[in-house]
Amino acid sequence: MCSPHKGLIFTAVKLPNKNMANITELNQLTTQVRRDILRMVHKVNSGHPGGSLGCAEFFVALYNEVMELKEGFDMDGKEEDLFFLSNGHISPVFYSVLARRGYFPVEELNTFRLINSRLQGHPTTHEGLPGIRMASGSLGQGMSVAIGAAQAKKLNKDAHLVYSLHGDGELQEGQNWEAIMYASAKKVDNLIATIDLNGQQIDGSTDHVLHMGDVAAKFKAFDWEVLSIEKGNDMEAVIEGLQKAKALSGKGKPVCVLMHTVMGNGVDFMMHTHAWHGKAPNDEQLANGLAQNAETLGDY
Amino acid sequence: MCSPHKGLIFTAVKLPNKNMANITELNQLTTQVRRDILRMVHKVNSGHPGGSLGCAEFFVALYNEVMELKEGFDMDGKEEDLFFLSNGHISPVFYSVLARRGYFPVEELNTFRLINSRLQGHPTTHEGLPGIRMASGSLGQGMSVAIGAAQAKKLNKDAHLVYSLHGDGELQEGQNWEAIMYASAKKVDNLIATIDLNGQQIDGSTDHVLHMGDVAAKFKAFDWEVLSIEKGNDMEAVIEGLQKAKALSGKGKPVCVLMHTVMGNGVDFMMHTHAWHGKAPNDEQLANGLAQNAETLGDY
Amino acid sequence: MKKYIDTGKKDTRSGFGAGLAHLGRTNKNVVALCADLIGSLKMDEFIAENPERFYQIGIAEANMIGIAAGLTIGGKIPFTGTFANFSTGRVYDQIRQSVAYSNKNVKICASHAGLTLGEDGATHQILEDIGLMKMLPGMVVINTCDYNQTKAATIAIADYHGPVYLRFGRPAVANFTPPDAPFEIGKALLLQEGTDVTIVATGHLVWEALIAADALAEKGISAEVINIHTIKPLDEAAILASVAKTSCVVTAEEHNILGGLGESVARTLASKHPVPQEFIGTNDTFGESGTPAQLMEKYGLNAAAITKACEKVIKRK
Amino acid sequence: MKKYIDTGKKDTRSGFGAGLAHLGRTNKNVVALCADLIGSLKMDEFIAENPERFYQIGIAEANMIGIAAGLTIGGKIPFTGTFANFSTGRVYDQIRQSVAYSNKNVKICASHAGLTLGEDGATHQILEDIGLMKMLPGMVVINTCDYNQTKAATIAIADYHGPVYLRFGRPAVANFTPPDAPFEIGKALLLQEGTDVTIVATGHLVWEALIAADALAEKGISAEVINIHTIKPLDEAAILASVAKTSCVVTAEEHNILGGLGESVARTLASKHPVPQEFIGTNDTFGESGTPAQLMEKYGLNAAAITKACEKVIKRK
Ligand SMILES: Cc1ncc(C[n+]2csc(CCOP(=O)(O)OP(=O)(O)O)c2C)c(N)n1
Ligand SMILES: Cc1ncc(C[n+]2csc(CCOP(=O)(O)OP(=O)(O)O)c2C)c(N)n1
Ligand SMILES: [Mg+2]
Ligand SMILES: [Mg+2]
Repeated sequence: MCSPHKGLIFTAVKLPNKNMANITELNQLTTQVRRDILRMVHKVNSGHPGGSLGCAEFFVALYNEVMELKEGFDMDGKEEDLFFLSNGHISPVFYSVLARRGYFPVEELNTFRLINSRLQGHPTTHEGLPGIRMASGSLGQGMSVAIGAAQAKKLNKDAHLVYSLHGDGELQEGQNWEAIMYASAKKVDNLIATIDLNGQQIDGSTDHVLHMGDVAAKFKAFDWEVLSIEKGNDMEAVIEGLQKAKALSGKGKPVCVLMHTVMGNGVDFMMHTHAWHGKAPNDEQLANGLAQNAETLGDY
Repeated sequence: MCSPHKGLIFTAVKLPNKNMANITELNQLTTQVRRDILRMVHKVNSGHPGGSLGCAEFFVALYNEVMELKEGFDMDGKEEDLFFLSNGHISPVFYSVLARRGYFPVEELNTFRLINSRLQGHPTTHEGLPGIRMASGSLGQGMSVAIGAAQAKKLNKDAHLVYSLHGDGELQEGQNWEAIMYASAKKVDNLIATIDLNGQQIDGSTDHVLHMGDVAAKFKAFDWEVLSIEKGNDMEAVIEGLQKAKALSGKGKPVCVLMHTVMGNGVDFMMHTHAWHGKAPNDEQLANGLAQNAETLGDY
Repeated sequence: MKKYIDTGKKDTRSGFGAGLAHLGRTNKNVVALCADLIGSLKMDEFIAENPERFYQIGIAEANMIGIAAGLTIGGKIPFTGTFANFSTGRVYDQIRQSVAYSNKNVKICASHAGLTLGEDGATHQILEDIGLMKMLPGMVVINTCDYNQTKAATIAIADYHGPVYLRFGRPAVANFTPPDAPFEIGKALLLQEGTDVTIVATGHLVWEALIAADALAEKGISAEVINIHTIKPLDEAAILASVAKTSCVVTAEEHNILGGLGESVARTLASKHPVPQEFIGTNDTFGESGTPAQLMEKYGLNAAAITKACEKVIKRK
Repeated sequence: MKKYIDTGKKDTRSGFGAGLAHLGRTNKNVVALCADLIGSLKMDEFIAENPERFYQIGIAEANMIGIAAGLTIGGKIPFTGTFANFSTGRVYDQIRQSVAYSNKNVKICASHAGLTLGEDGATHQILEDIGLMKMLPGMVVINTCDYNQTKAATIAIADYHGPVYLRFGRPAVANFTPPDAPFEIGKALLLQEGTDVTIVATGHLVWEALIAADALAEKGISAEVINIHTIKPLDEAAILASVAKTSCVVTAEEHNILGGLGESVARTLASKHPVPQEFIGTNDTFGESGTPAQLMEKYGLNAAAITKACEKVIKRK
């Protein structure tokens, strides 16, 4: 499970020791990330805690266990794995994990959604935040981008992988299906696209808003390799699933990971409901949420 | 096979006698339609004969055997079946069949693609041509429109059906998949969407341009009722297939008809190739094509 | 000078919601569509009262526009609702072909337009939608200034047959137009008479223009203020009549100065009566996260900026 | 007056094809993408020579823009090719977020722009693409006038880092610019010096402007002709310098007069030096089927129309 880590990036920050990363440490980091998410959105009374909390294990695993990353950050990202966040509204979890992985100072999380910040409401390259290679926020565009980056890697004879994350509601956007059709037709097998199957979107459950039926069957009908992570909020399960996905890559098909998560995971009153998709906790709710996620690596 | 016909429209034109419509008469009409198509595109040295020729049986069957149509034409189309052509470039077959069904004078086919004509390169409501309820030409939009019209029928408690036609290459447009996902989720079961599976698009075969895999499996994974017409250029098979589709409608699912046709059908040198997707025959080729489709109901 | 009273801050999108609810009760042909943003668009009341006339499309704006166009066939009057960005740029070609060119009776209703969307940032802050929609032949383009006007416009466009783009916003702003004022498409409203400079403002900037006119009056400058709620068709006569008096103009919009109201006015004047003009709008830049007020200040879209522009343009006469 | 010689009619899109083929040989980072319109875009030569650097996307323009944006990550310089309508309106939000706002080095190359697309009709004849693209912060917008200039521009934009929209057309038109002229983004070309009126023309209308200038000269009117191949960034200095002499201007573009080059010029002049302006372009209407020449005649986009507009605007000084 312990893949070789290509070292820390930029600043010396409180990171689990990469050479002895273990599940406990990754879980501690995840708890800290949950605190960061809650504090970020609370401070500006805006942003998207629900999807962020549900994807905390995924981001922590990806950036601290799964991806091969170079030291430093450049836009081209040659000779390293790349990640694209298509459902840009869950920027809080992305920012927290990037910061705690060393891409930029953890203190900068304090500037989330404030004017003149590099931590825009939705991730952007426009303000030069290290770790971000593409703006997102308008849904449905990230898979195409990830495919392009994956095809550039092939052209560059760079054997690294491209990862992406997409919301389940986001899959209602047709551009995804253009990309899904293309990726298998053109054998983009260095792409691992994960779907955050939390069953929720803004106006309710996906079943209620626009029933999506069997998502696995859809990807299979579009000739993808499909695997599921049933416990998307269990660190071991997430890592195992992503490692399996890695093993399936390079065999002629793009790989889809259907990751079942709980929206709002880790904060009881936020769980299993769309209500916290894009709503910040008030002071009392914040205290409650933080109490459920005790400080591990130190608040920013 | 002989459905009741709701009468002729507008002008008295050479139509097969509706009360004794039989396959021979419909085939004669189809041959005449093929002549019309060739002569229309030849005259202006532009337009799309390939897909048009391949869909001649479908259009003739739809307008002369399958759809329930009112006398006259109004935009709302209440209490009659409706048809939407999404792949608007095959306007020649649409115009010919509409004219020969009586929607407008057959002589007007002479004005195809000329300036100040109602017969625009792609079908439009903008010039007031009877029979057209929506502009098309930019691909991928027609299924959404057909769904809207079908849902309006439900709201109006109008039990008639909505038909639509789409190219196979056209299915590469993501908007289709938004519509496909929506139609089953919302149980739009008064919609019969036919796909012209001719295996060709502009730059080559669909396999070559963007391999589409198993189209039936895709529609099924999106929870549609799917049926195939293996012989899309056989009048009996087309009628039978569309009647089957009718029988499947109203049962909670939208119905997809995968119609296997031959691009350029009926003109040997145009068949089985994308080369004639959007190219007009020269004088000699026209003569050759017309010789293969002897006049039946009289040229315009 | 006329005095305009803010009767209490309200968001324009709630005016849309109230207008739509009214239509739900009074016009059985009105149907509503939404792409997973019911709450943001304030459509709840219409939906609760007319569940059978509401279509939840999911996150698929292109499909929404097409379905709306299709619903008109059969006599429905569809009102689509999503953010301004996803109402226009996301679906431009769909609107172009299936609505504008096909002349379908679709009302495209767009919230969260412009910088005042706030914290979500640039991906959501469209500053080009007025330009996008005004270029479509036959499209009516409306940008209302407050709650009351948005409600009135929502009700009015149901009675107009043809494609309409109705733009409104997220934050609570001054509500100052009369609640009973009828909304006349294409008819500019002269809010303040003046002789030195004409301010042609739309949307959230109308209130700012009134504040600017007050500030200018204190400096002895007489500003005429026109509320140009309809950007297309543009009330050219009203603008020309005003400029005939004042000989200079400031346009103010929550939009890129490229392509928007300002350029429509510049074209009109260049064709008929060229005069100096200053452009209040974003200066060809993307927005960013921040509070609405911070952003309007940073990007120069408030009363202070309008006041300065008026002083500048008068000097240029 | 300078004499310009038509060295033989050629389509501008073939200039693009030739430029792209040249880049295929000289710049290993250039890749090309197409959405099922290889022949129309004249990409065959590039593809034949560099099959591994070509991406056939199929009929999925949104995906094409996203893939192009992704390809820049890793150092590629993607050139996307489809019709102008499907290059812009179809994918506006994708260009906005994944290309313009993300500042990706994508070249959006668009053929069959405007009325001269001809017989396919209005659904394909986009007359708003200049406006669409000019509103995007950071986007360079180019509309070339002939084969040689299109080829030169295609080659030049590969050396510029950032998003570019390159617009060209379908029909064979006069080829009159020097084959060896370097293409400088944003630098207007003074084709004809004059004192009575400035004609600012772009794309297919540059040649028409030159014919108009000849016709005007015969009537004793001295027209200055500017080839404004780059609409954004606009060479304001060149336009202002010319208008300082002539005090009036005619803009000419194969585009809606709403939102296009004409309005950019009107804004510039209203801000700096207001003068009478006449607008040659389509007058807020969709196109239709017909031959290019018939359409340009019917919609008033030719030398005769420019000549008339010049005479009119001079009277308005
Ligand atoms: C193109 C587009 N349409 C609409 C929105 C508004 N929006 C933001 S998030 C969201 C719901 C997304 O659902 P999902 O992908 O399941 O994310 P989750 O709520 O689970 O975090 C919507 C509709 C958007 N950002 N982009
Ligand atoms: C949105 C859009 N993109 C591209 C085109 C150009 N185009 C016209 S027809 C066509 C091919 C369509 O293929 P298919 O649907 O299989 O039709 P067929 O060639 O079989 O008639 C293309 C790419 C278009 N009309 N609309
Ligand atoms: Mg979700
Ligand atoms: Mg086909």
